Amino acid sequence: MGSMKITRRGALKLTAASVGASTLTALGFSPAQAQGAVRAFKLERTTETRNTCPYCSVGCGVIMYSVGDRSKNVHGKIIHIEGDPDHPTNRGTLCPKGAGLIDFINAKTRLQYPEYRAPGGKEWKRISWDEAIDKIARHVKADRDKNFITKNADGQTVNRWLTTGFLAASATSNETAWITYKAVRSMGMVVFDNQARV
Amino acid sequence: MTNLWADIKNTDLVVIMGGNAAEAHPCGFKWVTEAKHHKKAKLIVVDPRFTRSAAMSDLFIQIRPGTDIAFLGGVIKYLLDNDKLQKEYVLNYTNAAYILRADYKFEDGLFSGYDEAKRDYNRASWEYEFGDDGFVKADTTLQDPRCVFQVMKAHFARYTPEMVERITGAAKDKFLEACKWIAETSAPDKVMTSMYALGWTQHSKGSQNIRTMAMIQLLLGNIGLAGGGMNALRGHSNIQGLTDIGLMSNLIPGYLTLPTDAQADFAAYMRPRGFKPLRPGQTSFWQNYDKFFVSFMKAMWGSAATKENDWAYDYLPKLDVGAYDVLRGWEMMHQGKINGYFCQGFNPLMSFPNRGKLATAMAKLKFLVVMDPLATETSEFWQNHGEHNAVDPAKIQTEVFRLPTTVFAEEDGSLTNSGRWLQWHWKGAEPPAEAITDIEIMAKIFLKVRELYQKEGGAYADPILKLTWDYEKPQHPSAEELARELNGRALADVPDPRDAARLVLRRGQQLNGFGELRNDGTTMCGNWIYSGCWTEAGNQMARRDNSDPGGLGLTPRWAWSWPANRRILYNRASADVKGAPFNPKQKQVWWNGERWTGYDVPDYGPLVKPEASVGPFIMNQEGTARLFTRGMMRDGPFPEHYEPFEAPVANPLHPKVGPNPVARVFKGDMEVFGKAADFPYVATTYRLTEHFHFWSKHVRINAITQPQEFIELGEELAKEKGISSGDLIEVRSNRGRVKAVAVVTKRIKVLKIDGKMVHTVGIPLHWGFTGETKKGFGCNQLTPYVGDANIETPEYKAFLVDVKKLGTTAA
Amino acid sequence: MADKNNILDRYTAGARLNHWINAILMICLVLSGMALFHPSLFFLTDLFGGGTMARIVHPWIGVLAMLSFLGLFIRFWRFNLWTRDDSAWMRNVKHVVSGDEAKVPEAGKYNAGQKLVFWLMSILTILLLTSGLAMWDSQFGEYTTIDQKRLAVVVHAGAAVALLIVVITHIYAAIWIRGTIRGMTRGSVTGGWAWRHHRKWLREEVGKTK
Amino acid sequence: MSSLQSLDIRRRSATVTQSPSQREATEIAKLIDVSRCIGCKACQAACLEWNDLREEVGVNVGVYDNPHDLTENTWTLMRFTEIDVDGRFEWLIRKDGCMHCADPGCLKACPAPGAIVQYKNGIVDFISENCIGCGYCVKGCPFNIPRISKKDAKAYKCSLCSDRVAVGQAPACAKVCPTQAISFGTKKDMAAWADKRIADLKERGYKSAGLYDPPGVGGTHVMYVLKHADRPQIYAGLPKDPKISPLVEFWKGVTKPLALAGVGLAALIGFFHYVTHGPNEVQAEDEEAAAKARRTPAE
Repeated sequence: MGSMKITRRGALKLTAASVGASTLTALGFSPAQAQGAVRAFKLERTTETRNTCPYCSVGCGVIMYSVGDRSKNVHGKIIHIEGDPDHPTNRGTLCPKGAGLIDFINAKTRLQYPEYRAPGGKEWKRISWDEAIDKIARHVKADRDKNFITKNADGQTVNRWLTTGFLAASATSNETAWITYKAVRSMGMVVFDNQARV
Repeated sequence: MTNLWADIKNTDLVVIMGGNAAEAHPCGFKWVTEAKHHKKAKLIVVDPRFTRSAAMSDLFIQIRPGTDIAFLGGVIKYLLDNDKLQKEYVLNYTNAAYILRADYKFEDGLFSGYDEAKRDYNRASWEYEFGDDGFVKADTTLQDPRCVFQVMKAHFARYTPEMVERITGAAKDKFLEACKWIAETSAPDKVMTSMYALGWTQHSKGSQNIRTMAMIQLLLGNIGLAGGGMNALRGHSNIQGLTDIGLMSNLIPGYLTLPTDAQADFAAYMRPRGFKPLRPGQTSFWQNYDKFFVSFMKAMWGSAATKENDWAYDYLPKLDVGAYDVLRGWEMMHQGKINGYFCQGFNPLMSFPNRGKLATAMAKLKFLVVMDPLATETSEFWQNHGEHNAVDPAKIQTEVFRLPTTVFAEEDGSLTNSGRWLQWHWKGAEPPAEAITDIEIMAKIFLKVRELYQKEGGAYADPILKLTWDYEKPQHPSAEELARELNGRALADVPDPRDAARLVLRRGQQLNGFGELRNDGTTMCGNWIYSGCWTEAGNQMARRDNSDPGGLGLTPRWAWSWPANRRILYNRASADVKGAPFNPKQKQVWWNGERWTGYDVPDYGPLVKPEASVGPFIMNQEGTARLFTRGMMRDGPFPEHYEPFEAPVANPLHPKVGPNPVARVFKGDMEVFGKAADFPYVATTYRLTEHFHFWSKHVRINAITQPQEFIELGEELAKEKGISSGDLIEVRSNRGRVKAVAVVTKRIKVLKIDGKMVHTVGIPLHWGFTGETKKGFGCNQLTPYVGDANIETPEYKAFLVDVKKLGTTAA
Repeated sequence: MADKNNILDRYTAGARLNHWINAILMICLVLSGMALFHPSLFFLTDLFGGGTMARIVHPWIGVLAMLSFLGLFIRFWRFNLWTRDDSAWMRNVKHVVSGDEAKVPEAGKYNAGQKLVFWLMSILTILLLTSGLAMWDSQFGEYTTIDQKRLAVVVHAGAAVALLIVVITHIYAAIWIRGTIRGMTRGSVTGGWAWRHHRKWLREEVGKTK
Repeated sequence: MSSLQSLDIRRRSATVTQSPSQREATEIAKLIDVSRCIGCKACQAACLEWNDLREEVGVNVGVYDNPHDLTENTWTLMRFTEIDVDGRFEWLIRKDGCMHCADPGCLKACPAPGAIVQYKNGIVDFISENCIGCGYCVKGCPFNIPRISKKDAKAYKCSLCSDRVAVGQAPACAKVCPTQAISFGTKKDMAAWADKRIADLKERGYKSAGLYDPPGVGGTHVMYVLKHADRPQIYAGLPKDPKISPLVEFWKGVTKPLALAGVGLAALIGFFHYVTHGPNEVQAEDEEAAAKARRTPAE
């Protein structure tokens, strides 16, 4: 109810202002009558890019519509996403998640910069990519050098690293998966998993 | 999925059990509605709740969470008792006729070979009997009491309709109605499809849930046929791909496995991987294992992998346990044995069971690296979010790095859908601010680590220093380059094995498929099952011809599917022994007198004559499908109903053996299992259609359509507790609690289980403490820390809780 | 012609001001109301700055008009109490219409026709007020159901039209009965006017001054 | 040239004369097959997305319907009903929104010329620029659809994506629907498709399956296939025989000419009275009588 009151007060204010304005408009400053017309089709002259919905495993085809034609001086921006009618599985349809993809791209909580949280810290601190990568690589090497197991108790060569783990995702591309696999396995990491189970 | 989404339209009967396709995969469920309309198909839904799928069903049966095997076991008994089998299929395409070892037994809930102390089986007796010729003995009359068919019949004799009702709560008449509908698809030209998801996997016997239905589908002759199959509806857009590429503790891409400690060299590694045919004349395609493996090692380490050094065999880590799966990994973290952890687009704090344990574990990390496009709970585990994350940051010493990544729209690449299609997508926009792709992040981290090893040396640096990294821009490998590596190419000229003068491939050429792989180091391939995705003809994953010869919806020129662009697996089994389609109206592949042909890529040697009696399941050593799995599963060669670890009743089949006797439970987790006396209600967790996991709560549109955490209660339980819709309630398990809004519904009924009235509580999973929705606790506050005995999928679908009313108004 | 001494005060300055404020507001209400009532008259909204402004100002004018009418009501209600003579007057109203007031009982400050106007205006104002509030969605939209609003719009329209007819009668009577308008402009009437139309009132006034 | 390049207008609100009516147009319709609707809310999401609308994130009040009602931002909404019908439990899910009546009550009630138009193809569209925010459309609608914005006091509702239809596309909700519970085409084709669906439902034992195209509002351009067409009310209060309220018909019907006639007549009577009787003037003898009376106290 609280919010409603505020709304009503706002409306009152608006009305009061309008009454004031009406004395002006009464002198003949009235807006011209607009004609009835449908809203302009917002996808005219947008650029289309084919993509795949990143959520579930149906793998629906989507078309992303962006303003700008990829010319040098224009910053493109996706303004709308809808189902790809040619796609044999979804045939242009989408589910509520797919239909809302534009808000995923534009989510308020999308991360913008590398951030760092110090031990015991209460806040994020923005850092540069170089600093982030340097620090992470230092941690990785220090832990690996300290805890890498070349031989087990029976003297068998095992070459594994158990003290750092890696969780791969579920929606990254196969190409990301492959480069991740290469990096993780080459370091001897075995506490390694993906999101197949949850 | 053995089949593909659009193929569901070809079915006569859809069984949705262990999943909720309408809710979680609406655009895939479309094909159910198509089958219903165009093929007059029927839909059976079996679930603990009346779901959105159920709303579309012709028959809905409510069962108690965690009792699927009992239900399906009852179906098997019905089929066997009523002789509703696809006989030609069962006899020729399954191992029904094979004779089992005399010492294989099942008694009082346990299979032969149980070791109580180890909570494990010695599986030696779960085996066929071999003849003097080295091949498995068989009785094609299926009369031998030791043949798989007869042993199976005896095993499932206990699953009477009465027992099914006692365990599951499913009304007997409805159960029998379902059996009748299912049995009708034993006709060679009728098919049933099984659509399932985490409703089956997230149990301490998840793998066996699926196996039970697979057995039914084999008995009905529905595997390999259009409109049939076992269709796992994978949860995430590329979890199929990440599994295919082996991003798991024990895997190498293409479902090869890491060596164990005892396998000291390549020869020792290959010894158990010979895959000798068990029946005469079988293909046993895994006999090519060494080709896949060597080509993978060449992809990893290039010229550093030589025949002399066993293809750099030592560069691979060896395993001393089955796998360091997530449950084991987080148990180690909980014990303080893990120092560093990377989360790439994954939000484990909300995803794994027992959030309290997870939070404690994370606070013991030295460093945590989160790569994500969104501000996940995991990345903020150290931040105080009131009762939704009541921690003291000052006490958490973990250093956290949060790295912004791109989303789908801002990158190129391929995703593998549930139907095994690799589909290429294109970048359509620049990422925000400083976000970069995961590929670039991985490259940066790896190259920096490598640089440190180059400069400073360190523990076993060779695998890092010698990893192939021949990308044009090492800091920015392109998706195209990586995709081409996955496909593989010739490292030297590759001659035709039948005619050495003829070259199959020139050096540097992309492979056309895994048939061209070699075990001599002349080919490299990141993932053998993806070979063919990017050939000399270009990017096959980007193909966009949706023509559909045959009209089955196979669209073979749309994108590319593994293996070998085959759309329906085991499709040889869609034709009879002579090679003619079982269902002439839905022809897939057939023998034309000279070769196998059809609308799909035959899952068979193209020139192998039907009378050669090579089984259609060419990946199996038997050549046939396994009704009896030998020692391949830890918890039994046949499925058996075991109770969830938290169950409201003792196991009605064998009270002494309640839950899965070999499921792994860590110390400390066993102690916090709740008892029915304290936690009388069965809970299950699930997705809602409005949300996707923990992402879409960051998405305004989806937050609008489902804004706040809630819990569903049946009217009977709500009445007992004085709870009305909209009330604020608390649900507790022995591990934690969730405060949420009550949704009182007619869609969950109280069930009579073994004489006791049992209520079910439904807990959707999507809320957390970041994003656009109202803050929530997350269902993993409650869930038990135990996984499936074979693959350690946590038991999210059946546990015990108590319910309490907190107030009359929520929010 | 009229003797300067033969003048009677009929309305105080306050009453006149009140009346004319009310009259102006009523004109605004009629113009804006009719504009929204009949499509052919929608052009009248331009007088108020367009349709939206007309929609916004109409109810506010209505509130002001209601307040000003309340002022008039308080001033005049006791002069408009119905008497037996009024009923007789009404029975013989046809003589009044034909200009022959001699045949009806002498009128006090107000004749029965004026009293009728007064009471009709009062009743219709109340109807307009209540129905108007019920359909004033921007302020009170949530307090009424759609069905109540539907009734309200019909009542509002009907009452407005009725009021308009009453007002037309009122204005015409003022024009027709010469000497009336000065009562509401200058505040006074001639003795002859009073003698002719409100003889009883004249006598009362005379009685007071003596 | 018409301001409408693509859609001709059949009717405009508050306009007494006829719109250009020479050109023929094909009537379109959206068919909502409730028996195929899984209540996934894709239509709701697509509607928000296409029309650039965003609701505030609300709360759960114990039901699946979110938001809880149509609003100026939520032009379509899934309404969920749990009910036992003929001994069988059903979860009925109905997509609510503008029905695009052939005889639209909103248009009839609207006082602002051209604020509501009905295109030749049957779409009833709010031209917000012309809307004066009076809320009469709310009173005119028999389905309780239009909502008045708290931000700009204008009325909003589903436009059947007139902007998409104008360029040959289906409405966003119809295109997105994963199970073809919403389809879009000519009204004739939709009726034929509905017949097939009804036949299928009857085969599955839903004897009273049927099409909801209520004649009381001249038929609609959004139609439903219902499993229980004899009881539309069970679908979250879908009216059984919707009609424009008789009060609104009265108000927007005979009242208008009658009122103008009444007012005109009153003025005319006055005028004719004046013409026939002349002014009622004070006579000299009146003044004298008055003067005399004032000199002689009344007794």
